[in-house]
Amino acid sequence: MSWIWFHKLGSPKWFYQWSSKWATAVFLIGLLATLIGVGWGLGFAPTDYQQGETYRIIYLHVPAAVLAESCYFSLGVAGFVYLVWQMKMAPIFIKSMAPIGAAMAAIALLSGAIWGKPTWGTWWVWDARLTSVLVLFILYMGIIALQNTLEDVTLANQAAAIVSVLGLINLPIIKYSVNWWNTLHQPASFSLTKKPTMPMDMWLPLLIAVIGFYCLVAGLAMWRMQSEILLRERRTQWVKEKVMNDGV
Amino acid sequence: MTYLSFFKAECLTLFRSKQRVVNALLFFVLVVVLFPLGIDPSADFLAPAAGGIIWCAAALSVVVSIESLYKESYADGTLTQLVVSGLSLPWLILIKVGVYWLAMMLPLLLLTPVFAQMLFLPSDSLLVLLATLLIGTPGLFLIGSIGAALTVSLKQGAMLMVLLILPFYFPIIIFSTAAIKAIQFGLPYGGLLALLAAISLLALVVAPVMTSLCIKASVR
Amino acid sequence: MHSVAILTISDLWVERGESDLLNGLSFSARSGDVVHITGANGAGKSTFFKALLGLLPILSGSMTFNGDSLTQQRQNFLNNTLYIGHSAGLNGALTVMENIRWYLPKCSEKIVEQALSELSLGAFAETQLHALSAGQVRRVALVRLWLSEQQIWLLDEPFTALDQGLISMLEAKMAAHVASGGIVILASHLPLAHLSYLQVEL
Amino acid sequence: MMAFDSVADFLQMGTHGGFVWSTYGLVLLILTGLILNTLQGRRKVIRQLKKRYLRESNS
Repeated sequence: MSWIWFHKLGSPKWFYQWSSKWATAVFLIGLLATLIGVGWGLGFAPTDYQQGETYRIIYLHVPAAVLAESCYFSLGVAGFVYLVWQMKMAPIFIKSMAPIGAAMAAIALLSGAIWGKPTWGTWWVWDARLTSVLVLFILYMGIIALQNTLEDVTLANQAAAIVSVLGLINLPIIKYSVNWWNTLHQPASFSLTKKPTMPMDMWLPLLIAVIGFYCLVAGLAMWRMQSEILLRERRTQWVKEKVMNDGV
Repeated sequence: MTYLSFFKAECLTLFRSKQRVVNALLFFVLVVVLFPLGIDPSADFLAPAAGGIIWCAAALSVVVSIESLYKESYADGTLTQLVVSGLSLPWLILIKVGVYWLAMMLPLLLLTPVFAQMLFLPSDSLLVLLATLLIGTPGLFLIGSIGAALTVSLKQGAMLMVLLILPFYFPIIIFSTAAIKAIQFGLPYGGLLALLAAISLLALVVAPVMTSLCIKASVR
Repeated sequence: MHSVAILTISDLWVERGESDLLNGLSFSARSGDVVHITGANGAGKSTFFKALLGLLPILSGSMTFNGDSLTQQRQNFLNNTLYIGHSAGLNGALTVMENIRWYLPKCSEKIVEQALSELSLGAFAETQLHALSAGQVRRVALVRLWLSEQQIWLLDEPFTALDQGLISMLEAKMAAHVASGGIVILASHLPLAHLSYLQVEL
Repeated sequence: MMAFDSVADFLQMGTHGGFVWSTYGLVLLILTGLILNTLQGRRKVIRQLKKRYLRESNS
């Protein structure tokens, strides 16, 4: 197996050039897919026989929740890569991804709360899913705060990588413990998974929306990483030429 | 420098600055007192909540006091000397955290029965509470040590450190209070203690290494 | 017999914040050498020590210890090295004696007391360090240096807060150390008066 | 083939239109904020670097 891609990925210059070709396209595809998925879900998917129209919040809630967790997983992997191989791109990735993940967690929390009011009669329940997304949101905010506070770049890299890896180790423990705690306190009456399986024309738009969110996030992440690369590699000739000549 | 001489020096240093430990214990006492004052002093509320109250107070006093674990050694340059001593940094960290754990947990374990009484904790739960403290708090200290190292170079790092570290305490607090609840309902709690032990063991393996990485990046 | 280079630095560059430092620093030190690193403020004197100790990653260049790569020999190198930086590296809560005995548990109290009185610190053996003045703390660090068994001394601005008499004393100790096969690498903006040394300009 | 009979029905979303639409509004707000923040961050970095390079070449 060839490891060239791995080394290439570690080079900020290569990544910049590669992502320049793809970022906009990926973002636009994401935007399109999100609009299709969400629009379909909002206007064309059938009414849920239990929750009526309110369930249509799912087309935002689920993609955001999925992305909030995927982003955190990717942060953990990047942290590990940095600690083991000191790859330059890893902290750039972490720094760019953390705010996106935080936004996704925030969307999941807010949409969950608004969904909760008409269906459960309350804005918030200490449901296992909600609680673990809340913890996730706090973890994201911690990483962002750490990056903003530590002024030494190398130290900030190291610290963010360590917290990401710890989070990766800890996330399953947190999820498990919260699940466990939740079943002790109250029966899980509001579980999404207990609902009868969704009909095809309900979950297909959901699938498209999830894919759309993934692409949207990927595009945004590439743009943010590009800015971070320019900033960090400002002393190299290629960045100087890029900035001065084509204004990027 | 040898591991033994470092251990001795750590014990001496902590003994000289015992006020730090006393402050942390007073903080623990105050947080415990807040609950009857702020919520409800009746036994109906306190008895089932006692385990949780004591655990929250313990976790808070650990996270707040461990923040300064490396601050002084960072300021006076001894932390750098530890890094360049040629001894294994993770082991030195383990010694440091271990000494601090002993110094703080021994009095805390002695205080706990008193507070358990004041919070009307049933006496059969007390032993489980003590067991969870004994098994679970090493995890708190070890994870806290990582946070302390992350923010060692910051003057105003306390809040950041609490924000970073407290979420990692959630599982420990959940399993501990669950074990205390379990005995109150007459359910088996051995599995929960095992889970706590597993978390502490995991922290024992991971935390010294992570802490040493942070310290090495901080002392440059 | 002193011909084998113990520590070799060649073409060393280290990145520190906004600038690349050390300008491809190169030298080699054999046992019996005093290497005196000079340079303006911010030229990277402290940075060099930190790179040598493995606290900073190097950008390019190589460092060897006893013929092997220093990065692979790090533990071995650190065991043979004593580093005294800008801060004395002493614990304020401990007494002078406890501080020395922490670093040098094998040293008997008698020898420590002798060294202390040599630096007119004899009366302070049982005083906690935070009660001493900056100059006195500096002298305690010197006591540690003199009693140590490490072959390589790395001294970052060792003359700070020392008076003329102590400076000559320190120079004499360095001379004695290299005469018995040691190596001293020091960074200072002061010239050395009583020693022959290898000067490296940053 | 829309799931609603009229635009009014669509806006009403059964009985809880306010909840559904406020969610969509909030999410739109957050996502737009994120996108704007990303693009603005990029412009800021480029402006900052340009200034810096110009200063360097002048001195």
